[in-house]
Amino acid sequence: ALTEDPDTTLAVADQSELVRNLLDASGEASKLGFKGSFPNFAGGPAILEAMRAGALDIAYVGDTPPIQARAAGTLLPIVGTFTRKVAQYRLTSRPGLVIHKLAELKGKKLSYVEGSGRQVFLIEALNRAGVSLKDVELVNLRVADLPDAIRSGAVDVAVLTEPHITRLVKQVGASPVLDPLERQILPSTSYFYARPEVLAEPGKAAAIGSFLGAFARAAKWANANRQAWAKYYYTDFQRITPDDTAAIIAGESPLEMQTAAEAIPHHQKLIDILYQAGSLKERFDAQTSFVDTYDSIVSAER
Amino acid sequence: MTIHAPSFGPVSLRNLSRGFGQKTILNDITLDIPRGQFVALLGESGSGKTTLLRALAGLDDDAVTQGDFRTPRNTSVLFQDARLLPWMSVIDNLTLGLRRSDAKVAASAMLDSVGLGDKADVWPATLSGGQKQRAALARSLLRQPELLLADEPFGALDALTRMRMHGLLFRLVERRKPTVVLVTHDVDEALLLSDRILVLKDGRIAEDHQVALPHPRSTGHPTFVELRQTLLRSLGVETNLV
Amino acid sequence: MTIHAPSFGPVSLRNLSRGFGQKTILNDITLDIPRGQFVALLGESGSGKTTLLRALAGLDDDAVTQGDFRTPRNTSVLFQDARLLPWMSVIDNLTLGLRRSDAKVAASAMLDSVGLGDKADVWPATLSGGQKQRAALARSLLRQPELLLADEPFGALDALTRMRMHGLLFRLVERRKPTVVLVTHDVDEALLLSDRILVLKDGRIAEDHQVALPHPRSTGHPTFVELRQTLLRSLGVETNLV
Amino acid sequence: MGILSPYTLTAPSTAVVTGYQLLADGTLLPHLLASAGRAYTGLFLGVTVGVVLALLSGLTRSGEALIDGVVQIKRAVPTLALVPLVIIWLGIGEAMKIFLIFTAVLVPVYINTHAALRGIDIGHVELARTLGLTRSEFIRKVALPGALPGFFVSLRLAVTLCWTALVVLELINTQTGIGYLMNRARDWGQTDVIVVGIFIYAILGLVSDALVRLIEARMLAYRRVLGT
Amino acid sequence: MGILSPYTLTAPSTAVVTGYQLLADGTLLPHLLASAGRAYTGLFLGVTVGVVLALLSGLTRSGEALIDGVVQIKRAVPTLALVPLVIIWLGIGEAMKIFLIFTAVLVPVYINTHAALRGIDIGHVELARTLGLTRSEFIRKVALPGALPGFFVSLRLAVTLCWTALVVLELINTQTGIGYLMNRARDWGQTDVIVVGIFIYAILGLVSDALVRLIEARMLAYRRVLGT
Ligand SMILES: Nc1ncnc2c1ncn2[C@@H]1O[C@H](COP(=O)(O)OP(=O)(O)OP(=O)(O)O)[C@@H](O)[C@H]1O
Ligand SMILES: Nc1ncnc2c1ncn2[C@@H]1O[C@H](COP(=O)(O)OP(=O)(O)OP(=O)(O)O)[C@@H](O)[C@H]1O
Ligand SMILES: [Mg+2]
Ligand SMILES: [Mg+2]
Repeated sequence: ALTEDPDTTLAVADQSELVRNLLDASGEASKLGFKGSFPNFAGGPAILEAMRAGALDIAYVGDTPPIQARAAGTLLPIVGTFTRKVAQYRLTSRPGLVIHKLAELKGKKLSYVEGSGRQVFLIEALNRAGVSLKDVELVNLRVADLPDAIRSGAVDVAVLTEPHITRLVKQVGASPVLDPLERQILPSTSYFYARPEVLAEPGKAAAIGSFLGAFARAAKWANANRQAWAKYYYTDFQRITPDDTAAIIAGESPLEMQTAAEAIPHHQKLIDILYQAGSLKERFDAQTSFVDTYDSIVSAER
Repeated sequence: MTIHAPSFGPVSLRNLSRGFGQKTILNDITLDIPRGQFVALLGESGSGKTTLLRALAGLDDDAVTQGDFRTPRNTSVLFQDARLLPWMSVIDNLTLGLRRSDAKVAASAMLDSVGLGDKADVWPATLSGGQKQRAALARSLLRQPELLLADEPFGALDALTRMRMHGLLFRLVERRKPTVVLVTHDVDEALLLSDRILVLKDGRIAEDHQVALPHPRSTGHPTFVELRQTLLRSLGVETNLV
Repeated sequence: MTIHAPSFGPVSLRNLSRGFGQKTILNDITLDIPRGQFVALLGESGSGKTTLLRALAGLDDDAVTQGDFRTPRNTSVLFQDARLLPWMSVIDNLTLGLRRSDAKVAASAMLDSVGLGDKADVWPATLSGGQKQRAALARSLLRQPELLLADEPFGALDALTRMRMHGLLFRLVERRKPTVVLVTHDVDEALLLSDRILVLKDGRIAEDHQVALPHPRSTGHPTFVELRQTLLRSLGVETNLV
Repeated sequence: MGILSPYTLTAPSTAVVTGYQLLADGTLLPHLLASAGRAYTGLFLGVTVGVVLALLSGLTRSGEALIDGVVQIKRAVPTLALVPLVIIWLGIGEAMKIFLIFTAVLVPVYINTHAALRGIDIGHVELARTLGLTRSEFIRKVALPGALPGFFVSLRLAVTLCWTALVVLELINTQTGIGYLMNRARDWGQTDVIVVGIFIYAILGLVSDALVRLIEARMLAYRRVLGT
Repeated sequence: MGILSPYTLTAPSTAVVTGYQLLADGTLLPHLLASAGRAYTGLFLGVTVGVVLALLSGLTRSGEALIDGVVQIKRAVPTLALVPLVIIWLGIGEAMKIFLIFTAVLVPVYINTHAALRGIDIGHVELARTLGLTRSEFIRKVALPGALPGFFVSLRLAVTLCWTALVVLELINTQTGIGYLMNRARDWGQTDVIVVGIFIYAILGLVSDALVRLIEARMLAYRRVLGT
């Protein structure tokens, strides 16, 4: 139904240049039926600002930015969802502190990155442990400062990602939380959301479909060629040592594309967690955050 | 205060008063200086000579001023301090704002005349006190003004250099006939150069003498000696001591 | 160059040469000034009077200098420009660095002596040219120095004020007997005040006259008139004209 | 700001309402006070140490050799790159924030005051020498007053710098401060709060600058310059 | 840096090796050039416009009324709060980054040059008036040379500011630049690259500052001040 125009431009906000590299590495980049650009950003807020300014068409974001945008009165419909079953986040404790049970988080100093996926992850961990937010000490920090906060013992537990976890474990004797439950707290979900005006433009709407298809194929390729992808992106592009790359790959579960229907329950859960934590003033219906226009493409290509 | 539009012609002051804060320095001065007259202004240190000169130059807008005055358009001011711009060579200081096609050549010649021919390209900060004063004199004379307001332009010069500068100024005055108001603390200098001598005292023109002597003048001339005595006495100096 | 440690006692220069860049200003000067002598230094504008004085004051370290000299420890310098610090009231300028318990009182009295009793608390920028010079004179005299180096301290003063300042300086000299080196461009001033007159020319002490006249001096005294003629001639002035 | 859609930046009128609400319900003041405490402690330290370093470096050769290069490097390296270091040294508490504001403020104070000291008229220095001033008298009576105009310029830069530097730092371990408020508003796209923040900064900036210029005008009353 | 564990910040020796590798394999230079392009375009614009605004505001009453308040507000508001606005106006491309550097540089240039113009000796202004200088002659021959010492101080602040301001901006839509490199290194904990970045900033800072001071020393050779 949607017709592609090779002159259509599509600006896709990227983070850590993941999208661009994935398309390049899988060979999908050269086959795109439109003129794509992949401006790179650090974090959701700047992307939202650029979205509102009309400088972007769609954006690759983490799990909370679509909710934050909606809370700010800007509904940016989610056009694509991809997820990893096992979270990339890990609760990691400072040197000299080992946590065996999630319940031991009670009374500890926990890093808290407000408005980020790490916040949601932490709240859900406390929920699972039956510990109230009031029973812990929350320390607001920037993502970039988390490893140093653990290293210097400024906080007891932080929500970290690889390669920092492995590195801190090796270097200073930090430790991931050992409770097996910790690996089941939440999956890692990311979204593509779009400016509503873009969805109303036939050319761009078609380009988005084409892009999501390409991305699904690229994800499939990466899942099937984990070593090649790891070398391409982590080792060669991000210049991470082979050891660290191995650590990242080891804890990573495959990338799965989801249709709107599949993604809505988890999204609702995220909304509920944020609402429970007091970060949201009203409890949204996740359903209305999604469009299912591209579900057929996702189903076909994944 | 009203400043009439600058005009070609004479200098005239009508009931000019000027003071700083509460203190009155110039008190209701009325004065006419015909075109081409060479006036010397004498007075004790702090009597207001510079204040009067600066008023005529249109400076010190912030001072409390009453009355009005009229001066020719093309006026040149020689400040009591030499006031050379430190970031320009001496010759560039001379040609600054000079609207003549031969500015550079004329400035060079003028520097030679004041004995600074070899100082054209140095910074003003390296000049001696008297050299700075001569550079400022050269700058003023170069302008060929209709009215020259000069505030103690020879104060830092030795006798010989001062005589040379007198001569230079005098030749230019002869040639171009500008109106000149020369502030000086030297009675002899006033007598040697001027057509008329004013003494400023208590904010007023206390004395006003015509100097009807031919040039070149000799300090020995009886009129000279007599006027000198009168002036020194009116300036408070016991003449038999000096 | 060697500067001997400052000493109590006379001023002595041994083969002192000084120049800026390539140009020599002082050329191999050897000179002794006994303690308590009042020396006047004459010379054409740009002849190096200030340069010599500043050398004795230990200034201009960057100048090319040879030879050595010795000056008393407690030296006071009166610069050719008044050099008052603009951010201090006149009286604070006077007491700056003054190590006397009665600094403020003494400064007030000295200000009265130079006729600036009413200017103690004003900013230096509001003083007239002559008033600035007197404030600087007051500052120097307050120090009661062993050696007073004064660079044309009366250049901006009218005859009356100048006479008063001469009197003030002279009284202090009588009382405390400091060594004085006074740069001046006024031959009469030199003759009225000094024990000895030096003429600087071409970088050397060209003339050295003792002035053996009793005080107070009269300009009419034959020795005065004669020495005046000699000095003016050696300074290049045709004496019959002045 | 008329050309902006309300999504991007709230209209000033809306912001005034939001600002009033924040004030009325007692939300704003504690944040403002928390920031002010940090900003002005850092300002005070930065100005004091900046002047002392400028004196050491401007008036002594060994001081210049020791200090100047370090300050040049400090100011060339972005704060972002310094944060991890300072976290290790001082932890993530108030000390770290105040330290970073202090070093940020120090830079213009040092540079301007140092340049002003270096630019003191040699005539005044000669005078001080011939008057036999002690080192301390020279500093108090000649060097500092002479450098005051340059110092005041840096103070004008510093009084706003201490606030703007705070924004980034109030991301770290704090739930108070205008910077925290602004950052959270940014996360949640609350443009009205952002505009309130901009207003606060603007008012603070204008008031502090006016205040410094007032003091400056009094202390430099002796000057006969174009601006008087 | 001895007291730091090598994990927080790599030892300088390791960083030198990393730096050499980055240079040798051609990674570093394009980033450096990209940043330099942005930094120096912004610097150029900021210095030019800053001086022009300082002239307008310092020498005319209406200029002061129009310009001064705006600059005071601009500098009081943190860049963070300006970014969304500027994105609306200029998009997320190079123009936005250069614009923000330009405005960052403008602040010290304006403040210092304006203060220097205001501090010009009234005696020189009187001279200009009595010599009948035109407005343009006055600016070129009196005002600008008189304000030059103050301008050079601001230039010293500006030459490093244009680089440090870039770090934050190279977070937005860029795949080139030292700031981008530093930020990416932080994300992935590559402390050696961070130290290389710090080295680069430090060297750039020292070299630019030395360069400005060299030019300053030449252009202000006429001055007889303490620092000569
Ligand atoms: N800006 C000012 N503010 C206050 N008082 C001032 C100002 N300028 C000058 N005066 C005062 O006005 C009086 C007259 O000063 P003026 O400079 O006219 O004297 P003068 O006759 O030129 O003296 P001199 O021969 O010493 O140069 C002095 O008492 C001086 O202190
Ligand atoms: N810093 C300097 N650099 C270069 N030349 C200088 C410097 N200072 C003085 N001179 C030159 O040295 C010569 C002597 O200067 P000095 O000031 O000693 O003269 P002076 O005898 O005091 O003259 P005046 O009576 O005019 O004050 C002059 O030609 C002057 O230009
Ligand atoms: Mg005067
Ligand atoms: Mg001299």
